[in-house]
Amino acid sequence: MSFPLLTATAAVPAIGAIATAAVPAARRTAAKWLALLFSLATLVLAAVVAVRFEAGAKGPFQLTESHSWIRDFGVRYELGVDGIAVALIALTALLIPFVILAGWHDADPLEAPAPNRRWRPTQGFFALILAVEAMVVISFEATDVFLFYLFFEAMLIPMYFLIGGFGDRAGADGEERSAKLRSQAAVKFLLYNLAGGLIMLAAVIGLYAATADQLGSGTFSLTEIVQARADGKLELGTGTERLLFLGFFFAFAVKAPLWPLHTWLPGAMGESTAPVAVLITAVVDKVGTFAMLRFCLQLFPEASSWATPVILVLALISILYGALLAVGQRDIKRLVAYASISHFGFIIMGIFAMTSQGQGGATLYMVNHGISTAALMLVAGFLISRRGSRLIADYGGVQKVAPVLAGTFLVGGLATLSLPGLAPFVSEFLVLVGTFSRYPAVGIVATVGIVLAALYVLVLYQRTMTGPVKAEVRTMPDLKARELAVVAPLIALLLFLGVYPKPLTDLVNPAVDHTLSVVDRHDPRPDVAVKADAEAAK
Amino acid sequence: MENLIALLVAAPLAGAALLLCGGRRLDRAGHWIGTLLALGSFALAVPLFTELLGRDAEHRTLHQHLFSWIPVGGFQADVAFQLDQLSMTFVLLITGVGSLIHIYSIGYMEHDERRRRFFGYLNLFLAAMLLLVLADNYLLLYVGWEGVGLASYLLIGFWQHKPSAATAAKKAFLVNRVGDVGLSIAIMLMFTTFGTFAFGPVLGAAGETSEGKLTAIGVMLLLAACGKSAQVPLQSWLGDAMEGPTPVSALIHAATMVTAGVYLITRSGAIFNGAPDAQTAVVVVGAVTLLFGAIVGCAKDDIKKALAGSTMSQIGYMILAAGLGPIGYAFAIMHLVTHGFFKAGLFLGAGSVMHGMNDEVDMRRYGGLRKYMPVTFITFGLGYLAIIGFPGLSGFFSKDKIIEAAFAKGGTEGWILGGAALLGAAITAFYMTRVMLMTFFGEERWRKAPTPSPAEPSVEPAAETRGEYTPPHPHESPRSMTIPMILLAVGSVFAGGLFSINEAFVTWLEPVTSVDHGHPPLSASAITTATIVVMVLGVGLACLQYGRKPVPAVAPRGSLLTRAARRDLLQDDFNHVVLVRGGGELTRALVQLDHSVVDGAVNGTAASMGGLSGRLRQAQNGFARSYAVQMLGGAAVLIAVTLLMRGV
Amino acid sequence: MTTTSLAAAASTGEAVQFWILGTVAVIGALCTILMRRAVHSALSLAGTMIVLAVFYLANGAYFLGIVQIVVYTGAIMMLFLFVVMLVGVTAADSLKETLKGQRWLAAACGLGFGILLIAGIGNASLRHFNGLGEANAGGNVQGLAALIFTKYVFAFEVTGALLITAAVGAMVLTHRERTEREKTQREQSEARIREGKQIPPLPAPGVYARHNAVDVPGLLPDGTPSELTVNPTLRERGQIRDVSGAALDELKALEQRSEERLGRSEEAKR
Amino acid sequence: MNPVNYLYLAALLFTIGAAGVLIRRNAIVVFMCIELMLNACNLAFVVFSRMHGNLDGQIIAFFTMVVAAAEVVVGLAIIVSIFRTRHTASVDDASLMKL
Repeated sequence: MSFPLLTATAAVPAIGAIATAAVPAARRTAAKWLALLFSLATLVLAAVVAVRFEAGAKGPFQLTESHSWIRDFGVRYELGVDGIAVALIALTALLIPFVILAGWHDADPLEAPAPNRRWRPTQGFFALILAVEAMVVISFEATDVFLFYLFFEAMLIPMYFLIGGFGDRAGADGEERSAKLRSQAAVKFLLYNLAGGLIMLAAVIGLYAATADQLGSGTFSLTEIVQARADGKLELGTGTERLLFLGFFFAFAVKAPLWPLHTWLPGAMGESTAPVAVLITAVVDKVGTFAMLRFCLQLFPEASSWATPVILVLALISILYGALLAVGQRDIKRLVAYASISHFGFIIMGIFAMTSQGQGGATLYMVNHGISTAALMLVAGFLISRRGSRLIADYGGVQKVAPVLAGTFLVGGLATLSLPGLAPFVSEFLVLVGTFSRYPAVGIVATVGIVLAALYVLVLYQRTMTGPVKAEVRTMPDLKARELAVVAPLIALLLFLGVYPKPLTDLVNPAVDHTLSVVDRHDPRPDVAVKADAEAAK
Repeated sequence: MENLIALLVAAPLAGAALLLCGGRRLDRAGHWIGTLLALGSFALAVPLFTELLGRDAEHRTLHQHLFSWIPVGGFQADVAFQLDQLSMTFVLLITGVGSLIHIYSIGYMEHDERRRRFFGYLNLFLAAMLLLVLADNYLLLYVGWEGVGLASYLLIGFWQHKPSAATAAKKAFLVNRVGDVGLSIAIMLMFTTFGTFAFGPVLGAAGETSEGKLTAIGVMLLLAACGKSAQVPLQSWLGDAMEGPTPVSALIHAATMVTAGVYLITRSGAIFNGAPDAQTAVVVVGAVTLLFGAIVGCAKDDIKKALAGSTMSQIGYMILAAGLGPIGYAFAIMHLVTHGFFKAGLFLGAGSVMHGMNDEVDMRRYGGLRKYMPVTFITFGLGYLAIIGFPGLSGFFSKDKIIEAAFAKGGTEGWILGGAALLGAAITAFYMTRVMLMTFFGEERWRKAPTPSPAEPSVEPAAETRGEYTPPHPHESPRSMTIPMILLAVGSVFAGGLFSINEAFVTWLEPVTSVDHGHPPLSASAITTATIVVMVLGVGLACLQYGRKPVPAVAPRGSLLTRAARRDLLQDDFNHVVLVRGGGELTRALVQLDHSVVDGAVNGTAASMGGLSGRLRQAQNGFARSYAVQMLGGAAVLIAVTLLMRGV
Repeated sequence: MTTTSLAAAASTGEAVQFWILGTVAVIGALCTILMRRAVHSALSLAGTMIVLAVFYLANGAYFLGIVQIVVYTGAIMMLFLFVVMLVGVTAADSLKETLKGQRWLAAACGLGFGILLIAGIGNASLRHFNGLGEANAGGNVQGLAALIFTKYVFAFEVTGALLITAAVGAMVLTHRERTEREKTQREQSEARIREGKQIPPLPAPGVYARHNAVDVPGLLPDGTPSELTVNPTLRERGQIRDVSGAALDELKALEQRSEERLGRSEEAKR
Repeated sequence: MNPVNYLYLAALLFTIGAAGVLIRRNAIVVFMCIELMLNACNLAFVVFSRMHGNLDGQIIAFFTMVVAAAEVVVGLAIIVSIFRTRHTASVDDASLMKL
């Protein structure tokens, strides 16, 4: 029994959460440093995982751990990672320190707390963030459906408190109103995801029943089920399989979020602080798309192929719809939220294009979108914290007074519109190519999203950063050292992954190929090659 | 030797990184660093050129493979460079003209506190443009393609405090993005058709696939070219792009970037050769644009906008030539190079004029400047002669060849295209003469206070008209600005001649762009004479209108066509009505929809649930006995169920 | 009765006994829920329980039968009666329903429930009875004991614990903790003086009447009853038996008679 | 006669008791009704034990009695304390379950 690396990766932030929460109220700074320390430790462990993982090795999962947990129901504590999981774990572990650093002062108790202002315990804020990290990591690792479901749902609790408990200082409207909106947003988030989760629970139980029925002893283990299906031991009827698939997919589509299940996201991201917004869209939502790849496709191959057309259309709608609404937003954060909806449309489209480019691209997209959104959103957060307003109209000419801030903001924006040379371009183009090679029409329509992305990003930049300097903005300070320390590495990463994504692709490709082989779909061959084959045949 | 290719790109890229991330401490040295790195890149290009010359024609292609960029399944994108005659030509043009304009900018941007950043952007542009022409596959080309778009966005909007500049920058990027979509779709098509998008395999295998596919790819490439090269219908951004500093207009929007479309089409010659329909589309676009641009150029009073129109029409010539296929490729590139010289020269001249006239751009506020800024006058004049195709100057050779090629297309098509080209030449002569006369000859209109004209909204009077008017003091520009102008003038005088000495240029390009000499229905000499004749006509007409009678300081209302031309032939108004306003309505409607319908449905469900629970909670009246009733009822139900289960 | 009499089919005697006592039991039960006064309910319930005890015996549960009589009818019902007394014997609560529709619901549920129950029993296959012959062979009590102290010993212990807990709980619930030290007689008298009203101890009830029941108020010299003399609890419940009227009449009669006698004596003097 | 009748009787008594619980407001009477229900159950147990010819049923009945005793003790104590504080023994007045 070797060292349980994966468990450790999930356990460290969990312990960190407890430790941070235990710090006495007076020692706020200590709590912050503690949280940062633990998040960095997690990052180190994640790096170790990435190193110990051999991309080329046989078998779908590596570094596996397996212990019996609830024997009567065949629930096992099974962990294992494939390339996709490793990439996403790395992303999570990488982003959290920046989130913590960016939110350094977000949870400070307001000086002279008036009665209508709630006391905001710093410890709680950082502890919750770490808790979310732990749960996300373990749901990336879980290869037991039940285990995954457990943490997939449990994630909602800390997220709920993060959204509902901590907002921007003194929004454009008074603290009272923003607090109300905040709690509404939090409740909406919770209800949406719970609804999805419950439907998924039904599907999980259904799956268990099926296995218990046909394999003799029921199991939740992904590998076992996939194996059994491959061997024909486990025969789900077409109808059953489709129902189960829909049950799973619904939950993931809510989390992802896919049109028309998206309306919780803008509220949640708009009302919560920028770091929490990043946590939502860059980390938590990724679990949804990741689970589509790992569970929907591998557990229900036929059903996935069956549902593909509808899902592609929905994804397409998400892309265009999200982009158009982003253009129409007056609130910076909501704009980013709608942009994210558009991007998630791309990810889902890539996943269900069922080509190695599409799925590989989608996986890269998850990582890159995480980084780019983090960069854009965090800078936006810094901007908002300076002016105390989320409305685009309240800004103008920032570029003149705070060039560095404007520059980083622009880079984040360019990443969001996936400019070549920055990471998101690679993934977006892969997704487009992958989709195009199987569904040309879909691919072409999706390219409209590229133009719209340029539109909303540039409009945002023009209205906030350029033009004559607004009076309220005139005294705005430029980025501080801490903020720069947050943004600079992210931008560097964006550049690096844009120029040299090979490490990531090498990591992801085998996993994608395995998924495709499970689904039993293969890339379409180029015409010329096909023609050549035909000639060879003659 | 191959390993130097990457350095070509790396040098300016490093400069950009250094200047943009360097911070204020580089403010003093910034422009020198930028210029040096540009020159360094040029210095690298020269030995490579000699190297190529040293080899024999077949082996004049260098490859450098840096690393595998995006390997996913069958999708293999590499970061690899290919330097052949075509790329080499561009590299020399870009680095050469680029370096000159760097030098020019040192003087021009002297008083701008953000000069360091300006040079950073310029270097960034150089890097991207070099990447564009050096890439050995379409995806890497795409990177450069969007890179130059970014650079031009940053440079057009360099004076961001001016809303007009910011808007123009945004517009440029967006219109380009539309073109880029074309390019990306073309790449996807290549991938699905050939399984790769590297130049070698794709162009090699072009023959093996259906004509339909090739046409599709070709049209998509054309769309991309239209976006980048400001061809109809995506030309609207170029006029506004003149908001940028004049060196930018000279480098990006005259000499290099806007010609990327020509490069793309020439580079993809093999594909177009296989798709005649696509070629037809190209020539049509080219012909239309060259007339469109010329007409617009006649109407503009803003000197830079007039030149922009001319750029548009000159690129129209190139596209036309490129669309003609092997007859025209070489001449397209040749005209591109010569145009690079003289148009850059003209822009720099215009810039120097504005520099001396404290940033006045309205030609109606110029006049008789020749004795105040002689060097500018001479260089500008040489550029002028070159562009109108004065015999012996470079413009003459390149344009004449294109017109010949157009006729050589043969059939009515040939006649139409040739006619259009000739007409274009005439108009070119007309509006360039107009510019020349209004700027350097005639009375000195700038002495009187301006009267802001309602007819011409695009002209904002310079030095505040409030209070008493202090006329500008026209003066010659500093050495750093005049020297590049002189060099460019030299280029625009002799380049064409040099290239045409026993067709050196054509033979040089032949291995890349298969050249064949069409047989025009008329003899070459006849066409040449025709060209000269129409040129003289145009000049004469302009002299009659602007030389004889004094130019009104306020633009007259003008004919319908003139007014349309001033408004870019209403193309912007069309965009505004259809795209901007329509799009605005659409988004507003969607925001409403999202709030009321999509979200509303959810909230509605929630509300109904609330109502239901409100009704249910009345059962919870707190009286133990009614709870007891419910319990008993429940028990009864349970018993009933069990009984039913056991089948009563 | 002997163990043999507990065969599957009950004897005729038992049948007669069942029908008679069963009716009694049902009537008792109905009275329990229909009587307006708690006391009557309690008594009729006791009746039902005794009948049940008899049935236990008839079913061979001799021990239970006795326990039923001793514990239930003897102890528990008495406990009930005590509480009833405490709360008020005469207080009769109205049977008028206050909750809307409660009665109908109750009727419906009860009826449905009963019907279902009986239906359930009805179609349960309970034809075959094997009596307690051998089970009670060694004596019923011995049999129970054997089971309780072997098979059910744990439950037994737990029940014991439960009983103790219940006892303690009852004490805790009913016991009132003193908040302050008990007042000495001196302090009480001082308090009385300080208040000023009713300095002497309260008058005993029924002093002037020929009564000495606590619920009869004493009469003031003019014959009117004095509330003070009655226990406040009774006063609250309005359970004061006012005898003042009768007492006054008696007084009048007494005076009359005495006058007569006195009058006669005066005549004798003259 | 078939001893099953005892069961019918038990059912009847139980139902009556339940109805009593539902319609009476006096807590004490309600308690009595509960006792009635318990007794009905006991009767059923006893009859069952006779039916199956073993004593377990009686044991259960016995335990039921003990538990009933405990319950009565506590319940009456509660009633008394409620009466002390609110001077009433009506269950409707104690509608504290509704917040």
